[in-house]
Amino acid sequence: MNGQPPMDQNIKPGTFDPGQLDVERIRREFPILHRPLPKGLPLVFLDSAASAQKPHSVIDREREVYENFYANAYRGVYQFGARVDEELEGTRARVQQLIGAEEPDEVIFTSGTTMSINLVATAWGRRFLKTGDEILLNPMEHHANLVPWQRVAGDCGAACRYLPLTADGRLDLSRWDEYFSPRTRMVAVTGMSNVLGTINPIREIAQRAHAGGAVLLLDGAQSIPHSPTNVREWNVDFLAFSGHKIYGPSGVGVLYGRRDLLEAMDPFLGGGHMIDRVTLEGSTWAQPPAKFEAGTLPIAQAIALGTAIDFVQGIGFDAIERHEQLLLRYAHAELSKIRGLRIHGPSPEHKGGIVSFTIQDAHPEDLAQLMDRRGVFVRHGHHCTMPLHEWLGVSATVRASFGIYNTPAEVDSLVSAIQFARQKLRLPE
Amino acid sequence: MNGQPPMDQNIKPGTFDPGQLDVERIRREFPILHRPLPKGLPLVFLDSAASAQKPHSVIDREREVYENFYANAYRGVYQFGARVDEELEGTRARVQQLIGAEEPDEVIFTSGTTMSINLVATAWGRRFLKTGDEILLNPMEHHANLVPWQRVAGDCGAACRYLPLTADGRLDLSRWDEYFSPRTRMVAVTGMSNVLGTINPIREIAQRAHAGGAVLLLDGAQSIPHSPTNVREWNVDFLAFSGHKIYGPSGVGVLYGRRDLLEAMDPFLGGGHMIDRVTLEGSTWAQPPAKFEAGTLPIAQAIALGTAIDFVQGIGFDAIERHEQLLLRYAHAELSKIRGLRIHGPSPEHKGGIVSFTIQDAHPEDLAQLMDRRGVFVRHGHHCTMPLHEWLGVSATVRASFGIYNTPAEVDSLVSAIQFARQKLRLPE
Amino acid sequence: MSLSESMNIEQLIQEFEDLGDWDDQCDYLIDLGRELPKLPDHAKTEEHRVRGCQSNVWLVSEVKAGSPPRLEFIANSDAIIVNGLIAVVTILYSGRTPQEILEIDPRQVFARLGLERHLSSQRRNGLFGMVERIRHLANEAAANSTAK
Amino acid sequence: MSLSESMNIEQLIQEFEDLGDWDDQCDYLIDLGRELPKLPDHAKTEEHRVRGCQSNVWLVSEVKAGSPPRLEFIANSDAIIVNGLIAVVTILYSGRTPQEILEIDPRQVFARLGLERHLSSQRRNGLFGMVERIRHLANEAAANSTAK
Ligand SMILES: Cc1ncc(COP(=O)(O)O)c(C=O)c1O
Ligand SMILES: Cc1ncc(COP(=O)(O)O)c(C=O)c1O
Repeated sequence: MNGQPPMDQNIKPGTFDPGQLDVERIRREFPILHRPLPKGLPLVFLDSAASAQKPHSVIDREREVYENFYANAYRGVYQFGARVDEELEGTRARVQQLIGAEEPDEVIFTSGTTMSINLVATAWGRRFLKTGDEILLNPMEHHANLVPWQRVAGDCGAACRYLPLTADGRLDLSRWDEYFSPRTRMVAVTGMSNVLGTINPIREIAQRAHAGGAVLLLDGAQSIPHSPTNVREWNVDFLAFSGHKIYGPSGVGVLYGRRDLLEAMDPFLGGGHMIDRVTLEGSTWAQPPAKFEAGTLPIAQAIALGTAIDFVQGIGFDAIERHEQLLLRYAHAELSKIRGLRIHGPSPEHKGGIVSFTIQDAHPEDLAQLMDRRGVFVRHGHHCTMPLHEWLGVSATVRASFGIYNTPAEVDSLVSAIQFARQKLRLPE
Repeated sequence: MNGQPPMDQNIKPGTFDPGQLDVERIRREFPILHRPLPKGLPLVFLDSAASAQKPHSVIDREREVYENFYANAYRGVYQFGARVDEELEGTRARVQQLIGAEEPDEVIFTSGTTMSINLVATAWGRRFLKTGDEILLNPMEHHANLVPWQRVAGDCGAACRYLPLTADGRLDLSRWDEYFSPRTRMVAVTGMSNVLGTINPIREIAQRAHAGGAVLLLDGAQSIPHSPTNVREWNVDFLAFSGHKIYGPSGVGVLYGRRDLLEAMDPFLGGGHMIDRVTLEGSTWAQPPAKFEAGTLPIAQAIALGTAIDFVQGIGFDAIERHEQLLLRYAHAELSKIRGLRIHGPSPEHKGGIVSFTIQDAHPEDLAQLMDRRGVFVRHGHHCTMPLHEWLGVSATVRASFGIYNTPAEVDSLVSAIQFARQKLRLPE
Repeated sequence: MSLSESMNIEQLIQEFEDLGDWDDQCDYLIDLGRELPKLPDHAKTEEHRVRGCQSNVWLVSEVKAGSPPRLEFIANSDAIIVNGLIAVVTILYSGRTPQEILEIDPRQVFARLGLERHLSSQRRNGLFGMVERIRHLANEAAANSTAK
Repeated sequence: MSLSESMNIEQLIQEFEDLGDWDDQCDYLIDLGRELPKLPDHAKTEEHRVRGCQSNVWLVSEVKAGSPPRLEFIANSDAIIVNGLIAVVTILYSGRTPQEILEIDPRQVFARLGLERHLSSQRRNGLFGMVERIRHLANEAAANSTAK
């Protein structure tokens, strides 16, 4: 992200340098981008932060599982059963490699980031949090990384504390010592804000957390699809992310946990596969990852997640970051010219490809709905970050977020859709 | 299930009456059934109780979502967002109709039966179970309907009690009064045993449970795909089932809960969409179903579950039950002729399409592995029912289970694969 | 007199039919929304907030004495298109007796307007949240007037 | 002397190669399994149970004094094909010194036998569970012999 050459604020699509990434070739991989909307409008999809579209390799992969070797996992010796096990272990190994984990068995399949964080908050939290302990959070976190901690804190007599943000929407690490106490047991932080786009310095936060004896959970939902992650180098203890945001299927997510922590924790869901022995009197648990994978996995989805990882790594994070940064900078430059428009969050060098904004005298819901009429799909609302919006002083924002398939021309469409909405809402020229 | 004409024990495929169900037409809907195995062996899939195969309408539906209108759910006003919401509500309505619920908002999407039961055990159990309270279970339950109750009982000081089975593997309701006490708050029971095939009289159990002031949870994982269910007529309070066993995608399941119970319970997972307001001090919850649907749903899978329900209802439970009963009876008749083979569980009139067996001096794992060499896919092991196997006095069984696509000829293949395995294991002729 | 006060629901349905296209209908909703009578800020309380809407909606009613009494509704949102939908709802319900209000099948009206095709299920939940509140107020008014 | 006692691992690999086909290899595993020396029932204790196997596997070792000492392994499962795999493992490890045992790369051997293509990952976990136990016992034996 750093070391980027300073950008010409007036850069135009024609002169736009797409870096090493051939965006037209990438777009051809995504069937949905080629379906015209009613009235022949082209689709301008700018909501990848909510959920990304899927390349055909991922779509085909799920189909291939169902058509060629589907069976339940970890249960049968027959050929399809063995094949499914194999493929699932293949995804586990790909995730391990993607995040730099020590072993594949530290990779747990879940239904998504929300489930992964709830798993840790419950199965680690209820086991290890005591009255008076503290959890360090901050106001930019997604509800998925706030509510589970508030609830487990309430159950255990622990307290949530919130590291403040700087005026431009970054974590204010200069105030760390005021908020991190000897009773802080857990620091849970997002890799990238889903509203401000802010990229947090995880390596440094992990170091601070560990120096004080706390455990670090990284909410990687937004950061994983857009930049490299290395849990070992960064010393991340838990990492949660969702398949559907990294161009994989809906219905599957991941929890990474350091082996010793996974072994020490309680299980979360009880059921099949997570047990060692069950009797009518009680039960003992399997080793991780099985211990946390009760019940039938999202089989076809977990296998196709491996394909999504291959797809992303085939492009390479260097090219992805460069491309998305260029889009972001171009969007910042162009949106800044729009009257009454305010971008929330830091300047592009501290951000990933997310631009959240408000326009004076225009309600975000009206803006999003009117932009939809121009085929520009953006999200509005609190984006599951009510405390952040409280902090921003607005009840809702409009968010445009970029993925590997977006183009500078789509930034132009974004701008003209905003102008269209402003005009429909009779805002001054 | 009752009122079936008595079957000729010597019925042969040629003379087999397929009832109203055109099995060859149904088989054409399942692409996987037409892939030959290595050496050109046809696939004989007899593990639908673990997970069923998918008709192409279901496979195509997931693809259609990804290719035509994919977006995150309940979040965007833009066209795809609205379409996804619509489709999800469409599935909710289909589930409502399938199970006879009062309103679609009593239908909650989960990742599967295991998740659904854990949700109730935790979110209902922790709220309402007190020291000394009792949960009535029985030894035929799947681990998914045992372990969560044992764990919440441990947390709340409640106790699990187990209604005994009759010698042939049915619930012994004559002993109900010994096990159901004034402190029994929950009766959790499977609609159909995943090992014995036993179909339990849910209507009667619900009546007994309610007469004593307890709540009834039905584990419908096995029963839902094979016979009609009506939560209102039967007075079922909670119902859990999985999409993947009813010919739907992996990664999605359902929890039905009576509205007043859902409203009174705590939420389970915390995160996006399940909240009303979140502040740094604490949070309030949304109404059901949102209250229990934290985080991104298995979007494409939940939509395609609706297609699976259409598929099953298009065939009709009358035809399905009749077909599967005929297969079951034929299998019972033919397997009974095999030397040393013992079928565990009651006679066919009390069962769904599941035959679990052991063969004297043959280990189930060897049997399953050898049968695999003949292209016959059956499961072996404890099938996530260790206490039941304890009760049966065997550590493992071989299970053949039938779905709508199985044929009498496949029963013959099952028999000859068993004979092949017996011969390889040098068992006496 | 604003657009919505001078119109009845049949005229509105006719207007929507004439417009035909969702884009034009949506523009028209914006016009209706812009002209919606404003609620004073002090009325925008938690008590008057309607549940189930994505944007904030507040709704108050006034009972015009008479026998039977008639109800008037004023509601506001911060979003203009939602205000347009509120105008539709008040055109449908304002100035009617409790009995009349309870007899209306709003689903049928929204269907004739073609709205359900263009509103997300969330939006429709919001609309029905408003309808529910209105029916509740009508029930109350009916009970009060018979109690007297 | 049973099949597995009269054979070394290179001969076994040759045999598997000659058989070629998984069906025949599997039949051969059954033969090996049937001839596997039996563990007495009293040795089938929780302490000797190997984790990670689907069926029960018990494994005991015997240290043949000498310098360096050599280890013999006897293991049994209730399933015959697993017993065949146990025979493969004992052919590979029995009668060796701790040093030799620790130097073996079992993955490579199983690959040469073509086993990983035909065993589910669960089965392979079971195999590696056995290997792990054997390496643990070899480490123990090595420590004991230097301690003396
Ligand atoms: C009776 C019963 N209950 C619960 C389950 C668990 O279902 P799932 O693995 O889909 O969560 C199963 C499936 O194995 C089952 O057969
Ligand atoms: C930062 C962050 N955390 C957590 C989540 C929750 O992810 P999911 O909805 O896939 O569980 C999201 C996605 O909305 C997010 O942006």
